Amino acid sequence: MDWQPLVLTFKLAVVTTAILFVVSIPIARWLSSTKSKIRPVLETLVSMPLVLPPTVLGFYMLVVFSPENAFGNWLNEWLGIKLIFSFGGLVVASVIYSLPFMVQPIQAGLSSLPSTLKEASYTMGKSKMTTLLKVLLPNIKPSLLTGIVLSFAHTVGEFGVVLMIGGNMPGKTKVASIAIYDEVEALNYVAANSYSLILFTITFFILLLVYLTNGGYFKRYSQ
Amino acid sequence: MDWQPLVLTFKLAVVTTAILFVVSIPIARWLSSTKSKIRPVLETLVSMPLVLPPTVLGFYMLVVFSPENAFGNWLNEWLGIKLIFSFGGLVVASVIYSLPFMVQPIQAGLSSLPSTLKEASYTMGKSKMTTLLKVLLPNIKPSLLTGIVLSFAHTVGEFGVVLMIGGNMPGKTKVASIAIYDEVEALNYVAANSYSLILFTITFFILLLVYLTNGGYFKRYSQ
Amino acid sequence: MISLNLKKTLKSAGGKIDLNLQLTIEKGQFVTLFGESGAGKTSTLRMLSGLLRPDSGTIKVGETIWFDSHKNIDLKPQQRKVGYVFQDYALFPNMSVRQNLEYALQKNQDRTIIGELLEFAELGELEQRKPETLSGGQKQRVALVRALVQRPEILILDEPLSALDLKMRIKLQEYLLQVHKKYNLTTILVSHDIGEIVKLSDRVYELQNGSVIKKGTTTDFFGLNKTSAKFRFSGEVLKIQREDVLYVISVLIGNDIIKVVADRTEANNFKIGDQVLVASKAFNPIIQKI
Amino acid sequence: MISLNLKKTLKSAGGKIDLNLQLTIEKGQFVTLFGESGAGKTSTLRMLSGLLRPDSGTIKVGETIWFDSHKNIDLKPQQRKVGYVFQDYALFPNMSVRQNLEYALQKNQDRTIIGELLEFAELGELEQRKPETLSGGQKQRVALVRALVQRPEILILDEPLSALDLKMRIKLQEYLLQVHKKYNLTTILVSHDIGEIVKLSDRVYELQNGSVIKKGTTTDFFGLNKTSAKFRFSGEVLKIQREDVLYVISVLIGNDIIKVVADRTEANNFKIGDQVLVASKAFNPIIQKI
Amino acid sequence: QNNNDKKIIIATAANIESAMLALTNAYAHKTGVKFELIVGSSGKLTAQIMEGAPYDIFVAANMKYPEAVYAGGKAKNKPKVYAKGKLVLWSMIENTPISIAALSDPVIEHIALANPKTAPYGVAAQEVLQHYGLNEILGSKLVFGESIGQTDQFIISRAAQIGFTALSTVLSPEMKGKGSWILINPSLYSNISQGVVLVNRKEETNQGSQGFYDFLFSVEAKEILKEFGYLVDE
Ligand SMILES: Nc1ncnc2c1ncn2[C@@H]1O[C@H](COP(=O)(O)OP(=O)(O)OP(=O)(O)O)[C@@H](O)[C@H]1O
Ligand SMILES: Nc1ncnc2c1ncn2[C@@H]1O[C@H](COP(=O)(O)OP(=O)(O)OP(=O)(O)O)[C@@H](O)[C@H]1O
Ligand SMILES: [Mg+2]
Ligand SMILES: [Mg+2]
Repeated sequence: MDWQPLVLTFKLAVVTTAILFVVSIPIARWLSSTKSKIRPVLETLVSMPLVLPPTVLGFYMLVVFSPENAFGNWLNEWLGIKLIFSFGGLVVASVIYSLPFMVQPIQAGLSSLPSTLKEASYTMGKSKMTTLLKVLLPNIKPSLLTGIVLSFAHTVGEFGVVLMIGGNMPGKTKVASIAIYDEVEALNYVAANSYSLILFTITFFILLLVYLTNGGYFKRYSQ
Repeated sequence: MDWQPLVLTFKLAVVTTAILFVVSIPIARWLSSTKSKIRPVLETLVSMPLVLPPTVLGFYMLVVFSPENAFGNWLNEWLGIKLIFSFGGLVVASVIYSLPFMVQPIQAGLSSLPSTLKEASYTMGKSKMTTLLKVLLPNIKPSLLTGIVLSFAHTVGEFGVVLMIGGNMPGKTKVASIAIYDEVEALNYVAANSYSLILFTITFFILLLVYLTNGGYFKRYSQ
Repeated sequence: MISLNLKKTLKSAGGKIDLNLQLTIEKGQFVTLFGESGAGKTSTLRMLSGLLRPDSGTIKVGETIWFDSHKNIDLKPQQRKVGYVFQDYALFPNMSVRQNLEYALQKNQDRTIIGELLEFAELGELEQRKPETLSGGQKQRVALVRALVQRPEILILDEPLSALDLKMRIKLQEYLLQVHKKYNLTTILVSHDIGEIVKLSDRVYELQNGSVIKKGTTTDFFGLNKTSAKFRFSGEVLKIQREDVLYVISVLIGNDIIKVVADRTEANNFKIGDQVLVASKAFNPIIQKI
Repeated sequence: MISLNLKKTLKSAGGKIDLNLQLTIEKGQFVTLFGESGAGKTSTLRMLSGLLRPDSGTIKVGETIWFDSHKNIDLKPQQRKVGYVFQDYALFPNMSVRQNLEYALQKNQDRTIIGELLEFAELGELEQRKPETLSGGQKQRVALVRALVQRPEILILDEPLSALDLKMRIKLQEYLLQVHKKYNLTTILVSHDIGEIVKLSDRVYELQNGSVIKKGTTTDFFGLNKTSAKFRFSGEVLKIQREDVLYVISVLIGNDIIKVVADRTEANNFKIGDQVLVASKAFNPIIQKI
Repeated sequence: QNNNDKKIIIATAANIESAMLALTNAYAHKTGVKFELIVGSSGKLTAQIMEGAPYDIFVAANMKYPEAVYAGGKAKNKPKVYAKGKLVLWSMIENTPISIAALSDPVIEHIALANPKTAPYGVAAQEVLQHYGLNEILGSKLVFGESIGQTDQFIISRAAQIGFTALSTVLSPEMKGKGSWILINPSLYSNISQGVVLVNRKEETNQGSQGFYDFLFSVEAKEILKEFGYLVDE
């Protein structure tokens, strides 16, 4: 049993979820409060990465990010960022692909808060940022949790985009989902089963921990 | 250009989303209000279909639903249901796979409603069902929308599970995502691009319509 | 007749109150629960209406047992059919004012009551509005009449009038009395406003720390009978002013301020905010409409 | 000095109100906005505090322009630093009572005010509780003291005491007066309770349909000066009872009921619920503490 | 439904799809038999056949998969080789030196090949690298496609400057004349034998499938396969 793909998977899932969390909050905040007319268009665009088959999306990303093409070249030359066949690329691809899973629940959560909470904080001289961090977000915990769980689980299971842009390089971009897929393709069902079982079990306990923490399970018993 | 895969895709997405909507509401309702100790476990389980790579999940479903095995055989012999290589199978697989996208936002939405709404309805003699349909659900529209959009888009784009359990049969289980994948595999990039573009455009307008309706765009101008 | 015999530990992070309550309310009475904030008034109402499960005890309404911890009887809120006006209004945000009222209609119930209630509470113009666009007082009116739609046998009012202006308050008080009589309701009110209580209710129960500490008919409860013989008002000292050798004490009674002349030693007895009695032995009042 | 000159169309599905308001409030005053439900009181406060943008007009506080539609000046709510007590409390559900108060602290502000305020409002025992476990009145107390934490120059109170019981209400009224003076606050109150208004405020502005229809010092506004010469109470007819040839009319004044004797023709003039004046030419009251 | 039953359903590996289209068209022209192509990766198709997929013929991209089908009792006959693949080294980027030696050039950042675990062309490419002792040296440059199709995409998108793929790819109508390629000496790798089996379906097998199966080994079919870049036994 090769543990590297599993380690890589959880590294990817954690990094992706963390970045998504940070990126999605301002987007969701804006979408939930703007009265701009282009809001429905942007809301729709956020969901669009889901619509294409992952490998196809991956292929388009490959084309865009390839250093042989204008944008990829610019990234490479000017910023020294190489997004294809690298862990960084996996992260970027996963972030784009899972964006709707984080943005949408947070946006729905923020929309449902009474506006007086925000207003009360403003009249206390608190900035939008402080209000967001200390008042709004802590009161939409179920929605944040939904976003985190969906993004995390989706990143763990994704392999189409990741395979395409990562190139299945052992130790670098070969995550567990690809390893399992390989074994199934190679008809090594026993190996596939044990990978799946381990992936499943670890993720199950991570998510269970998240839910238990959220349900106040640990708090309740620590008092 | 073969339109059948596109027709099939939207048929699948609509049927799947509709079934998911109906199935997820009671689950979400239960999860949002129960004080049962196994709640975190069930919450976790709901997210688990995401964790396995789609083709692998599809593979397990294939094995379970196959008439060669006990459960599939029982379904086939006793209920006359054949879930592999059939449209019905695609629907079942998509429903299982997209379950978390529907359940989680609805659950988060229901958790955030003040409990007096429910209580007020009960004291008016209204059943739990009536209360759910007329009071609770209409007040979590952003969350329902999130669920619907994520499920719909995810079903449109999914191909791993669907390819495995459906077997890419033209007019029966060959949905657009598979057709695009095929074209890409066959190096017919022009065909793949036009499929993608059409899929993308149609889905974009469907989702935009959903968002505009939700934002009250049409109401505002009909008065 | 409603008999409550309730035990419930109200738990919370900061401490707990053992609610332990025996109450009997005659059918058709208008009673008030009175008492400090946090005394358990709302909790009692929630237990009566089936929204909060007592730890033990019984609730009997007429011949029907609504709750009995020993016999394992616990009617659902739906079966108890009480009209409940919540402290936070609990209006349905997705429905217009009219729809909120219509939702409360029972099967086959005559719809004319909706129009009647809308008109009475002067909500006619607002009937198409959504709750979020209403002012605080408007919301409270909607919540109140919504609870009346189903013509409940028991009407529960948790501070229903506190956010209303005087005019509307008086109007709704009158209406409450009217419907209370007309529909033969048993009405249970939570209120802090003594004027309101005196005007509306037959009996008062005072709660403290989850127990009834005082009860009686409204007049007895507030000692109002005594006022029949001679004139006596209770009020509050607003201002103590020196004028030459005398002092003028301004006392707020109801909405009016009266000035009482006092000498130095008397005046030293009082300070601003004191609750006082103002009485007069010779009092031949003239009454006049405004 | 606060000068408001505001125009705003309050839109809603059912109709619209054109709010058109000129108001001047002296620094250090305690003023009350009074008026019917839906008159625009809350909307005015929201515009002053920067939560609602007027369509046009100006807001000037001291020498600073807070809002001027022509000069395109519009200070953010954060820059206006008003203490605002919301009608729906707006307590932060994720924070305990103490944390709610602490959140309102300004940078480098002395923390001792928290303990002081908690103690004063008798919230000491509840300081670790989350808002959802508090009773209605407890919530309102927290909301009130939270607005005082930042020691604002302007304190805005949108029906802050309506859900409180009498004891707590009197206590907080006193405290409001104290802090108003101590911190040299300009306080703007919305209240329907005339006793409360008289006790607390210097000036009253009555709003109707978005305009000020009456204003004046509190005593002038309620015509209280007249009571200094002779005794006069306003009250409400509760009961008209026939006793032999005479009639006894029970009138509720404040929390007290007095009985007035009337003959038949007089009695026929009144019906239950009438607002009446009760006056006496000869009135030598005795005042006595309770 | 009825109409479908008359069709011969061929499960075919993705990389041989275009050749299969030509073959079925030729046969259909001759006999009037109708076909339906189910395209997928060999591994998936194998899994599906094992679970009773309604395919009549399985045309795989190697021998391993049809053998698995046979071993699982789902084939009517032993798998038979209908064609052999040829390996090429291909680049879409102008001025890229195309030779085994140039692979070590630092200009080349990524070399695409199919996953040896699942695709026979991957095994072949690895053998070639091994032969030149480059496997270790180039280790960090290698990117793996799940199939030969995906390997092609790495090359076509220019994400990988160069890569090993099938001759049939570079000769396909879509890619003919694009980029430049060299043929790899077939003696450097073991045969890329592609096998076919008649599937043993629960339901009655389509009568025409045996006919097409036989046709695959006819001279006419071999000509077509050759055209598409496959090696056939003459
Ligand atoms: N959901 C709850 N969980 C735990 N404790 C609660 C809950 N609701 C109320 N309490 C506590 O129960 C006690 C009684 O509350 P209750 O709401 O019945 O008071 P009340 O008499 O209605 O007060 P008020 O006049 O302020 O509304 C309070 O100490 C309160 O903190
Ligand atoms: N968000 C809003 N959108 C549209 N109209 C509103 C909104 N908020 C309030 N209104 C309307 O503006 C008018 C004034 O409301 P406002 O809340 O200022 O009244 P108020 O004087 O505070 O009444 P109350 O004493 O009942 O609280 C009302 O007719 C109300 O329906
Ligand atoms: Mg209460
Ligand atoms: Mg208001």
